[in-house]
Amino acid sequence: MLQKQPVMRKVLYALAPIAAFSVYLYGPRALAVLAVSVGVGFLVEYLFEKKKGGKVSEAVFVTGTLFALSMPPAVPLWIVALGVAFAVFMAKEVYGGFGRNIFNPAIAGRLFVYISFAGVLGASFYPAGDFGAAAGSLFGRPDAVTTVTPLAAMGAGESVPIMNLLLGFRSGSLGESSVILIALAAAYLIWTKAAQWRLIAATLIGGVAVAGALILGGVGRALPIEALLAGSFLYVAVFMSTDPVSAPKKPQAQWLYGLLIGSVIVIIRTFSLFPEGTSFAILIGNTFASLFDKLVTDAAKRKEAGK
Amino acid sequence: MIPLVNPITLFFASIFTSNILLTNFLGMCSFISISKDWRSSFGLGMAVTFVMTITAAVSWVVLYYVLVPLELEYLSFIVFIIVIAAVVQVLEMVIDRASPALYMSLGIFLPLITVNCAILGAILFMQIRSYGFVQSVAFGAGSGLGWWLAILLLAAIRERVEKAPVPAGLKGPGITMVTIGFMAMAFIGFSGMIAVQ
Amino acid sequence: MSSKAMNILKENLWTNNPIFIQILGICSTLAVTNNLRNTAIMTVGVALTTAFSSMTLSAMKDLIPRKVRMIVQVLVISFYVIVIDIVLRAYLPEVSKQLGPYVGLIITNCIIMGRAEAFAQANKPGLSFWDGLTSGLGYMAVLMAIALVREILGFGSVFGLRVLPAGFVPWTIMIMAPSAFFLVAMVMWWAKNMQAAKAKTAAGKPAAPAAPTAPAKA
Amino acid sequence: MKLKKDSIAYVVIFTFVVSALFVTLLALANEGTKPLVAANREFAAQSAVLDALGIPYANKDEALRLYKESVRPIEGSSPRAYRAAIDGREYLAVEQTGAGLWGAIVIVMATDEKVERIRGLQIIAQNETPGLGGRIEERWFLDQFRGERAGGGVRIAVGAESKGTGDADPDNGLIDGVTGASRTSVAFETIVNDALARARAVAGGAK
Repeated sequence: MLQKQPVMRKVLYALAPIAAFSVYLYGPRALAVLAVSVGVGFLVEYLFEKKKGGKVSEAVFVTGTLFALSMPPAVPLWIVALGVAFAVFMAKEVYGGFGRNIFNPAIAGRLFVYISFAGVLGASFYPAGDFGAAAGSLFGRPDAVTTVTPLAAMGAGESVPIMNLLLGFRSGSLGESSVILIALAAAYLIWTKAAQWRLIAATLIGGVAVAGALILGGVGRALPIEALLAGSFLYVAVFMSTDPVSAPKKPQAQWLYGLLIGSVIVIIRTFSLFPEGTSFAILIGNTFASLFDKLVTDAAKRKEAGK
Repeated sequence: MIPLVNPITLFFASIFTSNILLTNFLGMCSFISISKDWRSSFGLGMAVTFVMTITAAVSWVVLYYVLVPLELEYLSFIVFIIVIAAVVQVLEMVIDRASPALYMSLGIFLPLITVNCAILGAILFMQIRSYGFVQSVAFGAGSGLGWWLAILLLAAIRERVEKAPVPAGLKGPGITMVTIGFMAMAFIGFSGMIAVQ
Repeated sequence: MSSKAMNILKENLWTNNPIFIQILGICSTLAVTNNLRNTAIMTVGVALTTAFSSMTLSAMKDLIPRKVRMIVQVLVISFYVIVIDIVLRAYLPEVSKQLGPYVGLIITNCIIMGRAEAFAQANKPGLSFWDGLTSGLGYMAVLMAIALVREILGFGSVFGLRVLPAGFVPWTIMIMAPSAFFLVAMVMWWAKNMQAAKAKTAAGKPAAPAAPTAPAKA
Repeated sequence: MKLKKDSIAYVVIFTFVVSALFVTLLALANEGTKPLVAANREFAAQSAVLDALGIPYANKDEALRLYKESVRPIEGSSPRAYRAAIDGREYLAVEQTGAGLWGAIVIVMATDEKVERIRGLQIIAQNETPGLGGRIEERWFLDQFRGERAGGGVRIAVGAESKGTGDADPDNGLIDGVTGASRTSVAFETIVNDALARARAVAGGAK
């Protein structure tokens, strides 16, 4: 009943160390979030596919894991279940299942809960380290310990030690923590051709270029360049922008897509009322993906005709 | 009293942060039936932008130089519809004379526009928010461009979705509504981006 | 009630409901569906306008020259909408203030012109009135259902009265635009499935008018 | 008799007659309701001032009477400002207009004589999105301003900070914003603070 998907398997391998590290940082709570997310996601897809007589795709495990790792550690489990159910149902199955979705399901689900429950999620961060002991609770939902995420701190003009960002000892969503682990995952995915290097590169270039331009332009609200190491910028660049289904297919379109995502992330972080813009940027990228493909194809055709 | 909204800000706000289609739901009918086809979407979007900018300007003049002095504001709905119809008609004639090529790509969509609620909507918003002339034109142009952008994006996506094995009950308009929903969700990200001064 | 009137009722409420079959006319009202009261007022306005303008146009149909038919239709529709606007401003100033430009947008509601073209053109005034009214009711039913879901989940209330316990966390997205699109899609899906199921059980009879996927008219 | 429906004369006459008929009817309806609409507008303006000052009234007539009795418009002030005595204490009320998300928002805000605390706040006009920004007119939102300390200005919480249910503490100068309508909330904050500045000026003798 399971559809074999080697590429998705590789993404899962790449995610495994990050998930394990999140358990080290936040304790059993991280495991619970992962379990609920993957379990509910699988169940929704199973019920839908059973009716249709189709098979459950391995991609649903990727969606579940990606969604779980993008949640803050103390997120109420019912929100996890709701978000992942929306993701698999509305963003994927309704479009005809794996390979047909226009929007990245994990991101669609995350935005659904992020927009709906901004207050609850914003109060669900707790300090990282020692299997959740830092929060004083190994099991159950720790009391809302107010911690400031590095991105919020930089927004308020404080500086954050870079070493903590690289190693991941900082509060934030479960999987976005360690820059080093994410970089290793990226290397593995590119090496095994499970991810398109162009997409990652373009996203990074877009982000760095716009962030640099804002700083050089003397924009008062511009965040320091280290801000790209904080929040979920890298996590999204490596795992979300590379989703082969929702990204464009043509190389030039992929460059445009990545650049758009990277720059929109920085622009939203800097100017909008939302502190983090990565999910919106991916969804905006998904919205433009088909148009980019279309424009590139048309341009190629016109060139052909011109010859 | 003219509100202190910067026309440039208004222009960008009406394209991105408060897209007339994605947040105000205006112009859905022609949007859904036309967006199936890429070329038509392009032409219709262009025509809408054109007509919206011009009617915003004309309606503003008619409203503040004719209706208000004569205390006939209660007739504004009818007058606006007539203005739209007249602008569309004149435009059709002008384009036909001036450029047959443009007429082929744009002219055929003009009659569709009279019944596009986005245009009347933009004018009614302009009236009720008491915009000045420059603000009205900026708002009209921005709303038109925003509509154009939305229909182009949707048309490109629909080419892909039409081939997908979507559940029978959702085929066509249903899945299109879901797609527009996600587009609206993405555009929420821009909110708060352009602080109206 | 004559069987013809009964048929029209059934058609407009279910088998040919303006929203889930033809997705007509959602523009003017969808924006206010995060609140039941505003939705109720808007949809009643649409139903009344459709009913009266269908009736008027049907009564006038032998007099209207072909060339200016569209213009006359728009004129009649605008007339009724302005009447509604004036009534709201005089007797329900609060509501009029809240709905703002959306009342005027009823004019461009495609259902009204659609019924005037498709039905009033060929039928007697009384029947046209009934057709317009029931079309409006079909429209109302769908939008009220959507507004109900949005208000309950978005605010925890129904018609402004709190119905969910204080511990309930409101779903902000339900107040915002995307949810309206998702819910319209879900309603259409449900309705089409129901109709398809019915068509299957009623096999043998000449097939019921299959749900046309192409929207009728811009 | 068979009319020639497509002759030009008929088309012109028909269109003219029909338009004239409908427009006349509308003009009649409009004229007939004009006094009522004007009365509504006046009542809306006066009741807003009463609401802001926290003077309760049971019906329209009582509102008009109370307004006459206790509110004294400051002569020559523009935008309008008022003084009022309630239970022997003096209060100020000022009107303030500012840019909202889409258009002008007009409020009337009442404070004590020294502008230390806000007495109340009411909205006269706004064009924000119904159900989103438009919710600034709702009771729970406006009631937060009642008695709020005004010394350091007020701040409206938006985004994750906002609970969307109202902030009960009158001493923190903090108001809970409308969920999903961050930009309207931000704009509203500016308008309220401008109104406070104006009230201070009025308290100092300005018009």
